[in-house]
Amino acid sequence: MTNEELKSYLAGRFSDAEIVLGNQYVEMTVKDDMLHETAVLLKEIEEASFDYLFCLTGVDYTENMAIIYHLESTRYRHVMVLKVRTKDRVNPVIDTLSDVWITAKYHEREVYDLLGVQFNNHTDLRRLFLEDGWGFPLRKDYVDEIRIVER
Amino acid sequence: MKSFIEYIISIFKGLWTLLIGMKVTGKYFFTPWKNVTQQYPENRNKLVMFERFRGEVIMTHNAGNEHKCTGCGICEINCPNGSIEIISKSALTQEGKKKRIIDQHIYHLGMCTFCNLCVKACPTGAIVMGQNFEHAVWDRTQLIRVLNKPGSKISEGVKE
Amino acid sequence: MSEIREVIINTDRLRTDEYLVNMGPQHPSTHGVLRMLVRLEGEKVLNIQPHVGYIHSGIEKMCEALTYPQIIHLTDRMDYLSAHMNNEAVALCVENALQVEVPDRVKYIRTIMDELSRLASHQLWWCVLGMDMGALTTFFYGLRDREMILDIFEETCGARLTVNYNTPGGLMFDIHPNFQKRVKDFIKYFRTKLPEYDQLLSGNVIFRERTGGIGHLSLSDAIDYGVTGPSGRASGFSCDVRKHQPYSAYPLVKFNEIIDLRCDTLARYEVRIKEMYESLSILEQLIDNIPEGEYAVKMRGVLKLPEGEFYQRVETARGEFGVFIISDGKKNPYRLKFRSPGFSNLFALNSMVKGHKIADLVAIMSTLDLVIPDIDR
Amino acid sequence: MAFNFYDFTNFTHNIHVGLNESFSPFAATTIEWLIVGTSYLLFVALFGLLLVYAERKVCAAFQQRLGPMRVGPWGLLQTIADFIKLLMKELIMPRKADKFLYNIAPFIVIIASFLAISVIPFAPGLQSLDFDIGVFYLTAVSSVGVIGILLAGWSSNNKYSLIGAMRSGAQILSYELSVSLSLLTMVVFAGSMQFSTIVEGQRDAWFIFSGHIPAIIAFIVFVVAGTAETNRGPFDLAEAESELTAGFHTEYSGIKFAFFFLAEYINLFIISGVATTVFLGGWMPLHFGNFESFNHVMDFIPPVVWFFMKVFGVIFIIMWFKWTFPRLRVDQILTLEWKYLLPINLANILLMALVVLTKFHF
Repeated sequence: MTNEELKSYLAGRFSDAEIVLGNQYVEMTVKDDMLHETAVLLKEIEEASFDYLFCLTGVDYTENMAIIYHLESTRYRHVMVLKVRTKDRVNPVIDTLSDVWITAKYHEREVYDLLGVQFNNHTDLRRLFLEDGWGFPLRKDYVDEIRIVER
Repeated sequence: MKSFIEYIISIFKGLWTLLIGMKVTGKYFFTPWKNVTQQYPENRNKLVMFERFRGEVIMTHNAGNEHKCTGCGICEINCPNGSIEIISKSALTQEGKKKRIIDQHIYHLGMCTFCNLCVKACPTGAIVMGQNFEHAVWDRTQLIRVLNKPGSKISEGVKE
Repeated sequence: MSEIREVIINTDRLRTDEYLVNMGPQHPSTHGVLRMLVRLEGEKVLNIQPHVGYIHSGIEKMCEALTYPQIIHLTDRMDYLSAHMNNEAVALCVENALQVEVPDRVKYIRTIMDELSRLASHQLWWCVLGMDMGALTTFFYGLRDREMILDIFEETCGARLTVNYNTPGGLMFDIHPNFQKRVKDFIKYFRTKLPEYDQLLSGNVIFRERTGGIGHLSLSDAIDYGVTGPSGRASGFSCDVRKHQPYSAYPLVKFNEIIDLRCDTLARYEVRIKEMYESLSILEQLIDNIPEGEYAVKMRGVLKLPEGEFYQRVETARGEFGVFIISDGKKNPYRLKFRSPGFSNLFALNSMVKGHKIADLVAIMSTLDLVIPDIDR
Repeated sequence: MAFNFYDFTNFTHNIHVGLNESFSPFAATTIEWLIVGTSYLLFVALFGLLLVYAERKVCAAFQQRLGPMRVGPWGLLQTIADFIKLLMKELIMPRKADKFLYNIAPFIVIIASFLAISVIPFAPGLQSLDFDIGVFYLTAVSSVGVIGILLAGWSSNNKYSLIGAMRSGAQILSYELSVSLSLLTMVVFAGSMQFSTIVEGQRDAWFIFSGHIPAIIAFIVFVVAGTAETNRGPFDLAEAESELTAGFHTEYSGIKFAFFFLAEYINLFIISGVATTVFLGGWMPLHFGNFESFNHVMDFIPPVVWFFMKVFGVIFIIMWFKWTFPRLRVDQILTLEWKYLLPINLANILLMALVVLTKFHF
């Protein structure tokens, strides 16, 4: 499907999601409690079959956290972006998608490590790169006077 | 019986592939004049680096101990690692006007990643990349270098 | 120790005849500082847990304070064997965001450089694989051939590994006058050396016995784990970004996407060997046809990306590399994410090694072709 | 005292007689022991150093490198420098290692090698032990070394060492069989287990030529199994450095490590020496049937030189293996032994017996 077709298809299928056509890909924003359900559908539905999660990004938008999933269908080769925002910023919690795409398990560990987003039902939520008690360096209010030298 | 024949054939096939592998290494063993390694410190005199090789940042000085650096600080802004520091001073021009000129162009070799961004950004072409790559020193302080030579001044005709 | 205890307590308990071995951080076959907690029963691997982060450098955090040309020079240091492709990813992303069309000459040179570094990377992979398998001589043959490519890089880009050759809008320098001749010499030379690789390792009965049928990664697992690059294609996962979302001069060249359906270590090996032939053919198609023109578009001194999100995928030697820039209109990105191929590939390892021997673990890890800074970032 | 490069029998006999004339028989025997022991020690140390140097240069040539070039002309003193370095290094012992076993292991390995080296005839009259069961003795003592390796792996308190030692145990115990059986094939042919008789039997033609097909098969099997028994080449599972860092000697440093290192090279020499003695005519010169003039020229080369030329030939082939092939996996190494080498060997003995019975040999 082309981006326009995909957009109209998704709009018909997920009525309460917010769907826009971004710079490159169709971007769909869902509520955080709808995330898991939507992800399962996106993977399972025949016409969509987004079976390949190639990028999972966590972003700190000062008022809340966003998780951005880049999905591709290996069958139809269409790409979409799934976005979700957490309710809280200081203690962000969101459902895990590691049972939908296994690779999300490790990307979510990375997001947890660097941004401190808690993932519900994640089987192995430990820090990936940093030590326990380090802080969350990708948060915008992270300060580290010893290691970060401002210019 | 069939499997027995296959067994025998597999032995000979396996041996054959091993012999082919030995042929390759054997070929190189018996042609030792084709060796590819170089003996580095011994071949130092003959060693020519490519002219674009990025070994260190240097400032070119002409015979009259003049350089082209105006001390504008663009290289300092462009450096991703903060390895360049420009210390400028004010001096009087011939017309008696006050003007900022370079005092010290400090270059921290230990922080430099040789990315070429400063050289590319330099508007007057004052700094270039040098080919020297033997940077080992005894003390970390020796890695901090002042690029403009003592007593040097900006050459005439460099556009500010 | 705490982690060992954790494994014993949290996951299923160690049985009497099982034991844990730490492979790494300093281990000859992990190619860097990767640590794997391996659960063994005799020689049999039951389970592995990769532990990464020993050389986490916080590149994504650093990028938030750097301008776009400066970010490019940092990407050299992630997957240092695919430095050109990493550079290109950021450069393309910035160009797309600014809607700059680069001249054809730049596209051609970028593609040539990509393929050269893919060849160099695969050569290093080949010799390191041989060394992991115990055939130490392959190491020197691979490095010998790689040296020619590094010389080409050094002459044109000024560095051998951390090249920093791409800039937003073009290239750092024009190609060196000797470039085309050297590349042609290399193609001619390497065409005679590739059959030797086959004779020395691919055909060897010991090698085939050790790799065939080992480390099975099914197609659905490959997609699920996001295993891309040659490792994914050896599982039948058609994931070549050069084919599916072509960039630079890739739409103009003819090449095959090598796909193997055997899913094992031997398949991953052969896919890479065949990719070297494909890379050579791409180089042959491009090297004589580099169009004349500018080597860079004149860009503004301070690059500011428009507000928005930009994603760029490229195919590096290890798989799909992605750059995701979220810009808020300033000269440095609000958030920058690198999707590195090694990260996804590494975590598929556990599903591949179960039930195999220690020696197989080393071989499988080698054919995944991991570069640790790429994983740790 | 006549000194003759072609036959040391008179030389050694004269020493023996001279010592017995000047001292009591007991003292004379003791002095003889000391002389023989010292000369073996010296030989082993120097030959070990030479082999390490040769291995480096040979491997460098296979890999299109130069090898050691810095210490001395053409790097000749490199191994001596390394040896001095190893002597001066600190001996480190893991905290929970089994002290006694840990310390004794390198000695067991090296003593086993010394025991085995004593039956090899270097030249006429230059052989310290000439049993009538020489081959039997050799196969017996050469398998003692594995005990040292097992002890080293066990006592180091390191899992890598233990895995390496266990691999080595499984490997050497199986390959012992092939080594013995292939030697046995030649014993059937030679009709003797005494090394001097075996060598003497090859005066006209080396066994590998006179025994034709079964002898060649036995030779190949012997070289393969021998490589495996020395833990070398494609069979270096016990110290597979890409899997087990350094295998059973991971925790050894300094001179104890040097012992393992030296033992490996002595074993290499023993395997090549036995292959030379049993298959390639020992110190016998190369003779071709009736080419009298050719045979005469060959006779002119001293037997010691012949012996070492052949030994270096076999060593070179074993090194060639090592620097070409990838390592086998532990189950494949056992498959190779039990499913390939052993059946081949058994069939080969039958074939050899047939050849001997029908006198279908040269």
